[in-house]
Amino acid sequence: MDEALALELDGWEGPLDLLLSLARSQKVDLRRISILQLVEQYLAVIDRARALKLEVAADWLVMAAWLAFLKSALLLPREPHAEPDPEQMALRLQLRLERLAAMRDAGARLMARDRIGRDVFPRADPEGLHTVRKALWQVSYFELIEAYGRITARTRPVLHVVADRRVMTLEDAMARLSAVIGRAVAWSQIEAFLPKADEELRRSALASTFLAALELARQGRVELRQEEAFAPLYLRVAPAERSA
Amino acid sequence: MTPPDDLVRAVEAVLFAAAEPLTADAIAAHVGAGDVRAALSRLAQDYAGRGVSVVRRGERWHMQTAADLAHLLRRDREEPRRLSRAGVETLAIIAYHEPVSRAEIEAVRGVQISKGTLDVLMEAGWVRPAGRREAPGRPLTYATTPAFLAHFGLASRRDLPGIDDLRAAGLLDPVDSALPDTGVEKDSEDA
Amino acid sequence: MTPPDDLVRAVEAVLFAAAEPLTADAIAAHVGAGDVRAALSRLAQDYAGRGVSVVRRGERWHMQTAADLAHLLRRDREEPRRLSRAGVETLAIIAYHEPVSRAEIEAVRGVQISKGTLDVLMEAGWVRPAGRREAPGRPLTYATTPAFLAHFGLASRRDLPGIDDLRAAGLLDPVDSALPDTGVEKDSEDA
Repeated sequence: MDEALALELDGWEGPLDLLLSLARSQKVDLRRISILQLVEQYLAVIDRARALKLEVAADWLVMAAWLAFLKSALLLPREPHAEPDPEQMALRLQLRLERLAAMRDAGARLMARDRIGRDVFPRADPEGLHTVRKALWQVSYFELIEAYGRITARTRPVLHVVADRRVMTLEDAMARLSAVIGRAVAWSQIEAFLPKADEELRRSALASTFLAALELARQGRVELRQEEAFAPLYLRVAPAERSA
Repeated sequence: MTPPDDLVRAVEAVLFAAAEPLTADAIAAHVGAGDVRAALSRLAQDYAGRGVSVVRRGERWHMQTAADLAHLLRRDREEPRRLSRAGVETLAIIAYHEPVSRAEIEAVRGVQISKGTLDVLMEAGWVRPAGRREAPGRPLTYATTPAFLAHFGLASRRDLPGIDDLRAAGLLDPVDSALPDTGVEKDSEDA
Repeated sequence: MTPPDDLVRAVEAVLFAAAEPLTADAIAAHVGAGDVRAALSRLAQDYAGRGVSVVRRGERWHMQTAADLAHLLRRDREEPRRLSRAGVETLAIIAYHEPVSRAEIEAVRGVQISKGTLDVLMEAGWVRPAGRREAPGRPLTYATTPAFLAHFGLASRRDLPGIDDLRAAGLLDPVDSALPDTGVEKDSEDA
């Protein structure tokens, strides 16, 4: 067996695995194993492996060194405050072996249970259960008619009908401004030149009169003044016109 | 259940685990010596009236769900979902203009509709195909269903508010007040 | 068999047809109102001693053939893939310690887990990642699944073989916590 161990270090799942096997070969409860004997056996295995010039991976050697240290610590006369305490190191190794052994046994017992597909069998071809998801569509009556209003508003041909309103034409404004401007020697606001008391016509009259004022200014017949954008617009007759 | 004997139990397990109906001989190959046919008859009796039955089809036997319980294996689950904006608009157009073709719906909406939109409305049970129009391409038309009226609490489509009602309710806001009240009922057909 | 009532029949049919173990709630979703748990208990009794059994695994129930009939059914079937020794040990460590980190598994086994070991267990559906531990490095932990319980015929993790004894003996605790506190816990062997 020892020869096989030496030749098949790779067959062991690491030093702890080998140690557990060696411990079990002592055929005693793991709590009563002889740690010294265990250390001797492990070191012997490693020595043989090296004698056979096998590659021995680092973790095996680390464990060997640690065990060699443990062995000497256990054999030497106890120092009162040795750090680490060799007895505790040995206990630690024993606890680890116990835990690994416990899980190894548990795994074996688990595998021995009645397992589906090996010992017990489900139906080979069950019908299966199906859940058919059905959407319960929700929309309110208001949303429906609101949508129709929205479409109608969006897509109907929009027809802009301008009501038939009285307007002052540019020609009328030119004639009117030309007639009254001669009297405007002082600066006067443009509003002073609009026809009075006709609110309906006022916006149209203002627009036309403004354009007429621009045209007369271009002809050099009036002067325009404005302090800033949107400030009141003033006009007066041009000096040349005044003398005429 | 009365405890069955070993042969009956064995036949039961073999039938249960089988991938397909088995002949008595195939069962016997598993369970060994014994009167498999008698065991099958006993099993069929044992399962009579249960949720599972042991049935014979020709020379083969199998276990299956009791026929009257098949509906339990399928379960419908309703999940409330809001109709998309495209869905609501399409539904409204169909309701106001039915019967109406897809091209006409798109002309009214001013946007294309995806195939899924009409499918959803039909799945909801609110819209149905309403025959083909005798026009080039013979387009399929759509109309609403009685379920549509029921869902919205309408006695008939005439109960849908007219354009004037919508306007009065402020639902037509952006439209110029001088717009003559014509057109909608016709322009879809012209599209 | 005694004829079962409608609910028992319905639960029986659903369990029979199901492709995987079902919770009582999932069964209730199919069979509707009623005491599904009572019906399941009744079914488990009905099937006791038959070739098929109704079993509970964790919160889930399913039907399977009786364990003592395995020899009749095993022929012409492929055995489930054999787990490696590392796989078996790793599965046991996870099941008995869950949730457990990879470093903790390695501490018990004394070797690193090779890459494929956890993958195989997860692929089998027996192990799943179970969140991160709030500890330095926030290691991922692993735990078993309902499919693990079902596969190994366990009603719950409390049924894991010998788990009470192992716990009582302290064998599920880390080595450090089993040592008298001397302040030399961090030996090289744990690195």
